[in-house]
Amino acid sequence: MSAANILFYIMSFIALASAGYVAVSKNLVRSVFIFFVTLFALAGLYVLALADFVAVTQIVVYVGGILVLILFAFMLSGRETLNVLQHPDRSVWKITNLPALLIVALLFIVLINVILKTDADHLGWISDSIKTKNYITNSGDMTGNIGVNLMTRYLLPFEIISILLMMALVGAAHLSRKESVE
Amino acid sequence: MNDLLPSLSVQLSNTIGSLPYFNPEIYLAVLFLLVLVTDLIFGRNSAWICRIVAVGGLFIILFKDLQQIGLLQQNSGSVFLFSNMLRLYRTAVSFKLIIDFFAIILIIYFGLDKRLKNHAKGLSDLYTIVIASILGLHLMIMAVDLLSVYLAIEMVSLASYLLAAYRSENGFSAEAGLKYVLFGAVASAVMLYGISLLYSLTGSLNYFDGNLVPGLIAANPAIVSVAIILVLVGIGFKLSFIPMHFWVPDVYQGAPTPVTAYLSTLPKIAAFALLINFLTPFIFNVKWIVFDFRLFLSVLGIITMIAGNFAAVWQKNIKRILAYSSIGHTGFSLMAVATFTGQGVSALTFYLAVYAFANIGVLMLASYFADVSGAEDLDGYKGLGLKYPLAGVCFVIILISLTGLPVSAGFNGKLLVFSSVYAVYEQNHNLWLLLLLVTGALTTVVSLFYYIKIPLYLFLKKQEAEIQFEGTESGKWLLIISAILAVIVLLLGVFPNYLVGIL
Amino acid sequence: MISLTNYLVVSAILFCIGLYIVLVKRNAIQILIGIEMMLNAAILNLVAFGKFDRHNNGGQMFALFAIVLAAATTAVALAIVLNVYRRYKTIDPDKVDQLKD
Amino acid sequence: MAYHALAAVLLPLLAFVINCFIKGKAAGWVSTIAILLGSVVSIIVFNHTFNTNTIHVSRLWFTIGDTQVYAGILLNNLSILMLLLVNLIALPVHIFSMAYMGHDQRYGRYFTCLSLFCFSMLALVVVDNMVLFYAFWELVGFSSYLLIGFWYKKEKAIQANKKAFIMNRIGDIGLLIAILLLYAQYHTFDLIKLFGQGGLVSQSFIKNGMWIATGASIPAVWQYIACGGIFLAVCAKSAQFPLHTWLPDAMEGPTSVSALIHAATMVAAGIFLLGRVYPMFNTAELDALAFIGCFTAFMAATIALTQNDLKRVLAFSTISQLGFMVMAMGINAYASSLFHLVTHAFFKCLLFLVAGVVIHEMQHVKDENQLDIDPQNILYMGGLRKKMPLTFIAAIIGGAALVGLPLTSGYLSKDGILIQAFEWSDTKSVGYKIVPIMMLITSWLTAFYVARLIFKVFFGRLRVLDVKPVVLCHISDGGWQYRVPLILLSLCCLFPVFSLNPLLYEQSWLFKAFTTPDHLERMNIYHTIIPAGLNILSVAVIYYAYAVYIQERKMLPFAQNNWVFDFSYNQWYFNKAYHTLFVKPVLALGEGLFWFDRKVIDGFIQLLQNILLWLSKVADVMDRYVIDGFLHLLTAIVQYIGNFVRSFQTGRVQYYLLSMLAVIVAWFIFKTLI
Repeated sequence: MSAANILFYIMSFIALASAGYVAVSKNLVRSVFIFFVTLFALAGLYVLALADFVAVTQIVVYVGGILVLILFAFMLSGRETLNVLQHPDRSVWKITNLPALLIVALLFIVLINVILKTDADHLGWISDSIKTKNYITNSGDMTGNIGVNLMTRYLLPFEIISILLMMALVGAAHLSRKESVE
Repeated sequence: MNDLLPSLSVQLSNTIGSLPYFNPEIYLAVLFLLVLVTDLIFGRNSAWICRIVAVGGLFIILFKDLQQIGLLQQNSGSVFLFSNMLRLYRTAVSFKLIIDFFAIILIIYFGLDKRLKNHAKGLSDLYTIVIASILGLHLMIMAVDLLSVYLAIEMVSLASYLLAAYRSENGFSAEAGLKYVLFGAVASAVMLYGISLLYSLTGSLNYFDGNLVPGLIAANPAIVSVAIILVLVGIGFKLSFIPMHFWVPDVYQGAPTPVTAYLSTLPKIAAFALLINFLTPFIFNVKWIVFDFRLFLSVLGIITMIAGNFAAVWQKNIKRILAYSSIGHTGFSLMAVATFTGQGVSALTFYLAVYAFANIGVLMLASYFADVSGAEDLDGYKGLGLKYPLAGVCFVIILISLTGLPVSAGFNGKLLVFSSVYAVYEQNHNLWLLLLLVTGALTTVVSLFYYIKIPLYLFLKKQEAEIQFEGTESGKWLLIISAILAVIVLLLGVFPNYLVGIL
Repeated sequence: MISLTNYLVVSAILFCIGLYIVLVKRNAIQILIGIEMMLNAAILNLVAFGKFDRHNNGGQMFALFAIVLAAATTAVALAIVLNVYRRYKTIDPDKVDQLKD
Repeated sequence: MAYHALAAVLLPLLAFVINCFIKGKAAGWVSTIAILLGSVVSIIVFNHTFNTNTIHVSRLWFTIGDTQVYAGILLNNLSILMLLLVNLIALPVHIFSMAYMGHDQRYGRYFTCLSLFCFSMLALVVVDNMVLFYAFWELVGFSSYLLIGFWYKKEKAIQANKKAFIMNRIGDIGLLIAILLLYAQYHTFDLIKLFGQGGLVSQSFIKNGMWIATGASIPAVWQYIACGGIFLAVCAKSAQFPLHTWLPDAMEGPTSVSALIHAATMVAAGIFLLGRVYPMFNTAELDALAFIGCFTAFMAATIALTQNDLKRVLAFSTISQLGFMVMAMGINAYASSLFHLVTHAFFKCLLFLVAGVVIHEMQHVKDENQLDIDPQNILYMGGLRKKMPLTFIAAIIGGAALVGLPLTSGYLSKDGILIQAFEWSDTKSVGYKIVPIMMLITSWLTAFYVARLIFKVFFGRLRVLDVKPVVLCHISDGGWQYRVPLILLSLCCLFPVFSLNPLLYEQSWLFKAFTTPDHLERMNIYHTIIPAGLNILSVAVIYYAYAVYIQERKMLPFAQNNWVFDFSYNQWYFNKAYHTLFVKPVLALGEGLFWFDRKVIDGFIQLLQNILLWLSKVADVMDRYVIDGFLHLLTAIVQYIGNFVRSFQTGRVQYYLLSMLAVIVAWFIFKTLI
């Protein structure tokens, strides 16, 4: 068992355990902060998959952007929500959650079943890419690669997403603007 | 330094070569910026300027779409753009024409609805969002790469969430937005997971000429069908077929009426183009046996038709009726998709265009009645037809078209779909196609039950309490436009060739 | 070398946890967190398999776009949630049910 | 000539459009003048083209796939005749309506709808392809829907028009299926190409379980389905069993509408359709048609015996007569069927207008005296003969024609059908004899209920007096708008319009126009014995009705009016003749025979009456529970599924997501299990 493997197991354990905690936690604010941990652990997993740039983006956008946004949302929606939400009236193991649990469990079984049936490491295209050396190595500098790709092959999505973000900005700003413009 | 450098020049020339085929979208992007800047410069009073800019720009884009027809004819009818991100072909141009045309009508309509007009924060942001969403719709129509598909769907979805929640001072609008965004975000997450599985199995995102289809054929069928269904969840969310339809009635009811008109037509039409694009490589690969799309679509179509139409019978709110009926129409359109023939696709475009005409018209009239009398439920419609005969007659004509009775465009649409399905059935005697035909005919009859209810209330029931009626300037325009739509629906019923010729 | 099946399994578990959060939490913001988890599960898959796609780099690029899109969706969703809070004084989606049959 | 026909069709449309924009009394004139002009034009068309060649003008309409659909006008004997008929029936009805609807608030709308109906019916008659045919078929249904529900404040009217519409929709599906199947098989919608002489349909045949046409063969079952679809369409439009129940209910509309639509034109559309697609049917299918028609005719006649609503009696008689026509189609008496269609249109329209006048006057009486009676109930009527002599004469002529008494048009057409029915059954096995025999019985039943109706309404005394002894009674025939249509239609019910020979149906021009000459020989004894036997017995039945309804009244002390006495005198005279002819030679039996006559024959007749009563009750139960029950079942299914779908719409988004995932997971599990 290599160091990478051990790291992988540790990271995945942290990620899954913290995610599980988010799922069962009754305390809202705590669960948001635990979600930080999940995201960091996932970033670690991305690094293990040799996607440094994605990992960095994950931390910058998710942890720096999304979670902060979520916290802001809490603040903006006023203290009383927080108070209300601090004491959720439903426990996770309540009977009303049973259907959801059942469905998710069934889905999980299906997914695991099909995943295990698939020999992911020996798929045709993976063998091909190993043969043609079309895989990312530990030493390779992928950031430059990503930069070139963004400007060539993925130019269209890159440009489109800028418009998309602009639109989302306009819309979100409109929605959260105070009404008393008069 | 980089192993991509050798291919750089090829990539760049590919990108530059794609630009001429990307004219309408470039103009759209420019238009988006123009509207945005207008909004910023003119501030609070910019709504009508934005509207003029948007409509004018869309006319130019419509013209650019038409130019693409000629451009395509020089290039064997199908071009791949931007490293196979997009595929431009004749049907895509037809879809774009439909989208842009109705977008113009809708943008005019947005400014005429009284409630939307009274929105305190103004409408200029709305136009910005709509223009961006039209760009997304264009991409949806042409996308052949899972990345561009996902991006386009997200773009349209985001715009739709914003539009649904646009009247932020109204509780219903906010609620509709919340339901829409939660449902949509989950659907898109599920779809993304499906895409990630497809990518895992094939290492390719492009389903037209990449390794995707062959890779899937080689992989384990169980996981392939799981992944494909997960992807179809995302597409189904836009199409709103069963069981991805749950958001439809609530959102259609809660959203501002013009937005309902938008949601029920444009994204749906574009999603059909996307679905066709997505299915094509699978259908025409003879080795593809993992997943029977025809069976899948037929079952979905049948269930969707039945559920949508049957549930609509028991509704009281006019927008809910139309919401369920639009689910029913989705089922009917799936029938045309299940043919997998050129005839089926052309029948589909005709049907969708006609549906858009009728649905926008009907919602305009709903807006009109809501404006003049505040009526939103069937009970409120009692006797309104006698008070407003022109609006009532237009309503009836458009409903006839939605039902598919002759002589109306809707009848021709249904006839085209039926005949295209039958043509396929005649060749392969597929039981499911027959069932589709039967269900289509039966649900058409059922649809009559609820469509006929509206004229019944409009003309044949009497209003118990006198209510205050008021006429408005914008109401007049609404009436004029919907009358024009009604006339078009009738004309297309008599001369369907004109529309078929364009599409 | 880490087996790709491991990645798939981890992502499947994460996906299911996210889904569970979405289904049972009585708070729109927590539901959004669940959705983020589902998205991250997908991203994990993309990234893990993107390793073998050096040339096109499809997986990693897709992951980047997905992250950015998730940010945009979250921003819009939060704006809507705030609006709902203003109207209903709650963000429990179960209690926001004026529109129904 | 095609353009003349087109003008005749478009005139009502023009009236419709004009009426949409004008208000007030002018609407009636606009519509009536349009129909008047249309009638003139159609008479011209008729004169020029009837019995000459077929005229067919068409233009390219649109293209579906590779098939080009043409739109055009097809004028052959059938369509020219119908064109004329519809116009000629519509004209008096329009005139009549101007007075009849004169006090209605929505006078203008009435004529608007009426013009729309006339337009769609006329267009239905002349179009040359199945697509247009279907379109106008629907439009006819739609406009009749508007007219039935015209008095929308009456809850019953709303129910009735809904019922009519749904029933008609069932037929429409049948027609649509048939059209699509025909298109699938022959790749054309054109009526001439399909059903013309030597057309595609006549060239196709069924062999070894395959339906073979030029260039295509599909399993024969499709042919049966196509024919079944047409049957269904005919049954719905022409109110044949089992889709007949809408027609009596449709009487909730204004009486003038009933006269036009539910007696003369719209219901004729089904027969017209049969006439158009006639070459499609093979022998077995024609037999089925004959049995359906025969059964309907008989059943409706038995029901008509016990009805007390004036319009309902007529409605059932319409169903019964339509049954005659369908049966005639089934027994290959194509010409007679159409002949009967025409004559029936006139006399039934006449009878309905009579009913309209009577009801109008009864309503008048009711309003004037503030009585709580149903103006349509014949039990309150009686003795109207003197107050409204013209109406009475018209009713007598119409009734005689309906019964088929000699010298009327009904005699010519109906007896022709019966004769041919007997001839037809001779070529078949014994079991088929039931058809002509049933028809014969039906004819007698017809005589009975017509007689009953007329006796109840016009003879005896005004039974309103039972409710309130002193009533103001200002009853008359009404203005010229009432008189002119009645006179016109009465004239059209007499034999000279159709044939110079009052007794031989073969010699009428109308019959000749649809048959080949060799058919005209009087081949066998049927031609003499049936009309004679039929009519003699019909008269006997009428007499019996008279005995039941009038004689009984003699027992009542204050019924000793002159005319009652007169009639009792006649009865006596009749009895005497009866005795002279039959009883005297066996005078030995004397009082015994008289006793026999009283007890056994009357008893037998009583029994017969009871059986018929029972039958009509069964038919009624069938209507109510089986057929309406079927509709209820359909509604229940729609309700169940609809509510099932709706039950998920709880308004809670997470519940939606859960449901969605449940379906998806179920699909996965289903996939993996299989």
